[in-house]
Amino acid sequence: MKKNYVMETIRKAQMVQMLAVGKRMDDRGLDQHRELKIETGVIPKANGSARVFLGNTQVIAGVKIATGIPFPDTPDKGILMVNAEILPLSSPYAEPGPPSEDAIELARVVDRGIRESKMVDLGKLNLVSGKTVIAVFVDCNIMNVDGNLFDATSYAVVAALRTATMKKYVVKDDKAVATDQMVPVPVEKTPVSVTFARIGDRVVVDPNTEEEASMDMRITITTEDGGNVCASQKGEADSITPAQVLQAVDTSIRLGKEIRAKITEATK
Amino acid sequence: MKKNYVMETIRKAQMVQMLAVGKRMDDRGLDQHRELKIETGVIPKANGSARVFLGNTQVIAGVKIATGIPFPDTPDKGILMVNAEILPLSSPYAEPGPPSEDAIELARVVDRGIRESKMVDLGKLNLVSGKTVIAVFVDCNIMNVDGNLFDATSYAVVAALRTATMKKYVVKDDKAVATDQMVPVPVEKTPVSVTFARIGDRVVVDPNTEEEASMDMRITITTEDGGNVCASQKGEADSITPAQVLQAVDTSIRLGKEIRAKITEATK
Amino acid sequence: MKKNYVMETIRKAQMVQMLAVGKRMDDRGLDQHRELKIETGVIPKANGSARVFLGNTQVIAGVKIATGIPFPDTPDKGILMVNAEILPLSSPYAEPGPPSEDAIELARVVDRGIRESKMVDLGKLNLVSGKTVIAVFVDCNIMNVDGNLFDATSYAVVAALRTATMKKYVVKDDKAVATDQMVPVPVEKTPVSVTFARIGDRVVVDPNTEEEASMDMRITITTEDGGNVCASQKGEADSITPAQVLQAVDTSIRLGKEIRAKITEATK
Amino acid sequence: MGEGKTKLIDEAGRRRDGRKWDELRPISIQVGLMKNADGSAYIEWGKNKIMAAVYGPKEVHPKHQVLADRALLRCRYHMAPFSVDERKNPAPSRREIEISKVIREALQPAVIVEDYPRTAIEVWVEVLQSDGGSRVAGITAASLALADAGINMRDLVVGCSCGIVNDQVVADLDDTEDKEGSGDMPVAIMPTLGKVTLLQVDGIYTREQFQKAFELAIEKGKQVNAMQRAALNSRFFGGEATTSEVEEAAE
Amino acid sequence: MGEGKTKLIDEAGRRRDGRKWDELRPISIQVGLMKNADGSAYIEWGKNKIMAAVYGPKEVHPKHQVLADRALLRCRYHMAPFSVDERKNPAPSRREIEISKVIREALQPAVIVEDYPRTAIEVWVEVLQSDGGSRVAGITAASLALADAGINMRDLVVGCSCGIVNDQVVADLDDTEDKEGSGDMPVAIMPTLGKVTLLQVDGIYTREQFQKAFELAIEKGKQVNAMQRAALNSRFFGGEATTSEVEEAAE
Amino acid sequence: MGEGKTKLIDEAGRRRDGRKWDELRPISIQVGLMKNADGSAYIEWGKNKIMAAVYGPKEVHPKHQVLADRALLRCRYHMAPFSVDERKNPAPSRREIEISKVIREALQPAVIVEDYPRTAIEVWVEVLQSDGGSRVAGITAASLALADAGINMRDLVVGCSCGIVNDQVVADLDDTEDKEGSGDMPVAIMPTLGKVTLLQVDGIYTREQFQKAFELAIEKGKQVNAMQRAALNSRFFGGEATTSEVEEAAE
Repeated sequence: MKKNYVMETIRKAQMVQMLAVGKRMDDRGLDQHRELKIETGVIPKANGSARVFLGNTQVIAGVKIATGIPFPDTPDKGILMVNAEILPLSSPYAEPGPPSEDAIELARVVDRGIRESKMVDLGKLNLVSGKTVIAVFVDCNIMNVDGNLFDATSYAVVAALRTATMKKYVVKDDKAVATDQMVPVPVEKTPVSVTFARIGDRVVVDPNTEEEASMDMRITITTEDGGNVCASQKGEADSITPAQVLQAVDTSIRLGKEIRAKITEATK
Repeated sequence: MKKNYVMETIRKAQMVQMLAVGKRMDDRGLDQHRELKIETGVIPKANGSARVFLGNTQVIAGVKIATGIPFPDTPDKGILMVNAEILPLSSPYAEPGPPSEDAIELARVVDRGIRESKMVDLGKLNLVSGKTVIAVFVDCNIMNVDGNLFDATSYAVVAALRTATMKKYVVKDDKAVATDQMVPVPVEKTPVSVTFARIGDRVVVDPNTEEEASMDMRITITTEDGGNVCASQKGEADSITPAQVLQAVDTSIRLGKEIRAKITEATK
Repeated sequence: MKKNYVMETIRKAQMVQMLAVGKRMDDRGLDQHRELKIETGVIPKANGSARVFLGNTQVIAGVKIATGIPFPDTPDKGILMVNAEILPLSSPYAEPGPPSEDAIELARVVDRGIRESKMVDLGKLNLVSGKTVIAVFVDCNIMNVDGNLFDATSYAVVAALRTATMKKYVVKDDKAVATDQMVPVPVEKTPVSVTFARIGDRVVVDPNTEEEASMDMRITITTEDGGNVCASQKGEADSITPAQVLQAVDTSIRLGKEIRAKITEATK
Repeated sequence: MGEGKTKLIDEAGRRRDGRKWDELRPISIQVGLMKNADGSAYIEWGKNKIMAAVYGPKEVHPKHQVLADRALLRCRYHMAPFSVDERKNPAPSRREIEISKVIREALQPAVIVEDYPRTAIEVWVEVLQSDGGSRVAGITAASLALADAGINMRDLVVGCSCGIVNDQVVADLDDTEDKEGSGDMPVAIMPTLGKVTLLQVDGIYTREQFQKAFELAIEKGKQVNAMQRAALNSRFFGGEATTSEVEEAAE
Repeated sequence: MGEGKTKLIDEAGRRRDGRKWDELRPISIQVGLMKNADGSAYIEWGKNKIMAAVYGPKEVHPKHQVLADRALLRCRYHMAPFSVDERKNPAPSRREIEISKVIREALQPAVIVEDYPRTAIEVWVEVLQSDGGSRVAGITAASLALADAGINMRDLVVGCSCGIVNDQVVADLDDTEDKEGSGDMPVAIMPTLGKVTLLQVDGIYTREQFQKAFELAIEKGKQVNAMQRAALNSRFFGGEATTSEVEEAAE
Repeated sequence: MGEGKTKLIDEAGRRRDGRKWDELRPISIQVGLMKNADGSAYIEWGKNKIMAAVYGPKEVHPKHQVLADRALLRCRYHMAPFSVDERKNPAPSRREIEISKVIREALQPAVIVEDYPRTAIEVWVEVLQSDGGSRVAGITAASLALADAGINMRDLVVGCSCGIVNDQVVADLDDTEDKEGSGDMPVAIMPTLGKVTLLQVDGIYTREQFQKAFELAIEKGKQVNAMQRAALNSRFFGGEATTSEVEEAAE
């Protein structure tokens, strides 16, 4: 994506200078997310859906639920799958084709936050052990890229799952039969991802595209309702100090609470 | 495929000038197909087969029949699949590899004509509802490209299906068992595709490669035995007037009768 | 792989001159393999494994065994599959990605020697005819390329299979159930592959990379314990005389005995 | 197409959703919502929810695809995995590949590609939720996205699908009518120039039914074109499109 | 290879189709049928029906595959989905990829690639119906297609497959003999130069059986070469090939 | 991560293999074994058996990936089909694609890519047998392979994975602890510069547990770094690494 070295270098120098005095180009505080807007039920044909705007980054997540065969090593647990496509309409740099390395990392990091927080109780999605379980697919369409896909996608997935419903199944003679009754997906937790970028020696929250173009390192820390860390991922081609990691953890716990409240509000 | 703009432009100008006085470069009438030759039974190992020559365009279609699992939304219907490969030996522009956009469109348009005319009674290919049906695969090898693959491939598929036979199955205890008896594939109709090219403001039937290189628009209209339209597809990067469409429909109905008689004759 | 025509031509001329007086650049006799080292049990998680060094060529083969569904035309026989990957770490010319033409030929030629010699008694791998058989996968990691992958890979596969063990299965009510007992894979024969390169008009055994860069033709002849030929493959873009083929067969039978003894010794 | 046996029109001539035979489903269009794209349009048409966006004119990669005398028009029609009843595999199906091609060929007659030699113009059509007529809805949105991107055009392109339900010609089939009915005919036109840029036909039509459905599709396309123009107007000149403009355009 | 247990040769030494142990199946060859290809040949050999066509010398794409001192020879051996008993997936199998490679390496010794530096010569072998020995039949047709295209060659290439059936060496195995027999040995030669350009071996052969099968394959290959030359003759000089030519060539 | 319910630590504080909570599994490292690679290192860590090799700096193909101001670092983490309990499909999984990316980003901070503009440096990590912590073991070997290849580096990179087992922080999880435990945290550091280049977290950690596991991983990483330096020493200066060197390095 990096096209013009000269422009980039100038832009980065300017950004570092501003950050040294605690300023961001869009006037946010270092620990401040952009405006977060969450709409749910945007795709009525899906079992659950949400559109999230994080500044100009826009993501739509849709949940589809079906029965499936459990994995051999977890015969009594449902299946959860998170996929992401960075649509070619989202950015001049996105291209059609099989998922890029970036899209795979994005989907797996978001998946990890959901899975490790035990947001969805997969044990409750078992129907006939070893034979039939409920499979929950969450697909994410990245609609517009303006930085921090990790948080925007994570919020969209969490909001879509929190509002998703599915057919109630009954088991007869070891066969799962769908009823007409709709029940909510068994959601237990609300994991919240917070992503940081280090630019020079300053760390900022929720980087936009301009900041990502200048960032040296990216780190995502996801916390669950109890304020515990449930997932993290460092990215990009530079390093971070141990002290910066621990500070990011503290910030993520603090901001996580606020964002969790917003998500809960938008999905009740 | 378009290589030499200057030559093309000159060639097209010349063609348009001739068409203005109702002449084609190979002396055919505007509504006249090239010579059509149909050979059947060319691949004895197939359940049915045909080789069609339409001028220098040559296509071989082969039918293979096996049992399969029905699609969930049509549990009591057999399966029909048409595939086409534009072989690298057919043209200097064809390349080996997965089916091109052109080959996919070709197969789908031919498939549509067969399917929508209800040529094959898929209901008669049901064996055990929801579990076992007969699957009919028609694969088309494009052997030599000289324009109008749509009609040549369609005629080859129709001729191959009209002469195809399959094992008779009996159902015992909800299981389909093949017998040694061979029966014809249940064919009810004989759809006929007619393809037109607009070059400048004239519309001609059955364009050859030279005419395709100069054509602005292509349209295929398929009719069935009752003279009804059962499929159509407009192609290429230009438009057609509504009046031209209706005139093409009339021509397709008229020519369809003649060609249907030829196919019936060759496959009885 | 051929990069520098001038260097190559000089190198080949020099090699041909030496071969004319019966000399190889590494001082081996024309019919002499490089040092062969076989280590077994190198991957304890595999059912059987071996690392083979043939000079500087290094290959690791690992056997994995599971139950599977038999092929329709051999309903009462187990499954044997040999795959090879020429790892990108093995050579500056190897690239990551789906198996190259060379890797596919390598795996299929090695497979042929194993299969045609009836080394593994596939009849003994039947559990429930038509439904469940034992499947033996042998995967080969080419670790370092210094010529003659055919022989090195073949020896690694043979050594891995000769030392492989698998769970004993019992069949109850037409279902195969694994027991805790481990039994050897039913090995009956020890096929030995010998590969020759023709450089100019001389034929040498076990070519290294330098010799392969200059070779005109390659031929592999595999023999089994009875001194019978069980597989062969001619490769590369030049020819061989009938007399050279028959001489290679005789050499392969003779060298096969010596190498079979080495493999047997290393795997008892 | 289905058997055409399901009863989809009642004695009073009303369709399952209460529409008359020649009535369109509700349509709403917005132009220019996407931030990164050079042009964009979002359409809701029945239950269809479709975003179209345009990038270009831009450099052509790979280079060997460059056209010396005109722009290379690229198009992808893609369905989100959650857009249909059963989750769709995200890899492009043969159906999507064919529709991408016919959409490109439906748009190209309107794009003055000669004005942009050696460049690429990319049209991305994403079906977020699918209903009957998604390809004509996609074309309708895509031509607005091209206009929004400032690409030189001869005309807009607009589509409508008509067909046969219970042996009767009807306008603008929804999903059930498409699957249970006996004929579907998507048509796209350049409404000012009066030319057809897309025509696909499924199902059995007598000569008369063909003409009636085809001419109805053109007429309804012109009606949708009025909404296109209103949406463009509201994008560039603000405010709501006036009814008179819509009526004038629909003529 | 199979177990070799099925009885494929009767007491009188006749094979299932009535052939003696060293007899070829019926073969017919036509050169130059395809209109677009630079050269082509069609062979029917037993139940094999195979079309081979050649394009080139032509420009190399992608450029980085150019060979500065010779032509790049490309080859694809491909089976039509309907060519075998069970429908074959049209995507190339590992078997087809290997056979494409050995066919290319069987033809290349005869092609004077040095005469066409920086170009590509493409050989497409399409198996329309498959029987035993399809790769040698494909090679036999492909070398004629190369000659028909006017490519400079040192010799034709011709093949025949011999093997072991009921512990007996036989010539030219058909499909059943290939599957039920105990050994198959396809061999291709340059008949005038007396060189072997393809050799593959399946099954168990004693030293004596190997030599007998191998030498039989070469002898039969020369016999097929006579038909190749007759077919070329009839292509370029018209009329039928005379018996004396065929016999002379077969020596 | 699992439920964390299986008993993996006994009353005496010993883990299933007898280790204390903060103890590493046995590790052995050899540098420079591979003949063709420009640099290589082999590590056995618990049951992990991993070969890392480096090629480069070399020409970049395809050309359009060239970086004008620095080297392009490529990395593939790949598991042999026989490396795990159930045979792994040889095609790269989504997990392998993600790990390849994070390994590349863990190594890059240490590589002075600016010293090699317009070139590629390729790092191939092959897991021959897999156990818990294969990615940190792979990074540990890969940074040695880079050093062995003579690539300019700011520091080595070394990793260790810590986590939560039976609600207790433990060092260096093996496969069972990884699957049955309730948290896994692979960390890679540049030990001399004191910087973190890889951090991934799975499972539930209180704030205190996070810090304890994270700091333990850094401490253990430094311990492994001593072994790295000993292995490099033995590669370049021969002989065995002395205990004092190891201890000094471990400080």
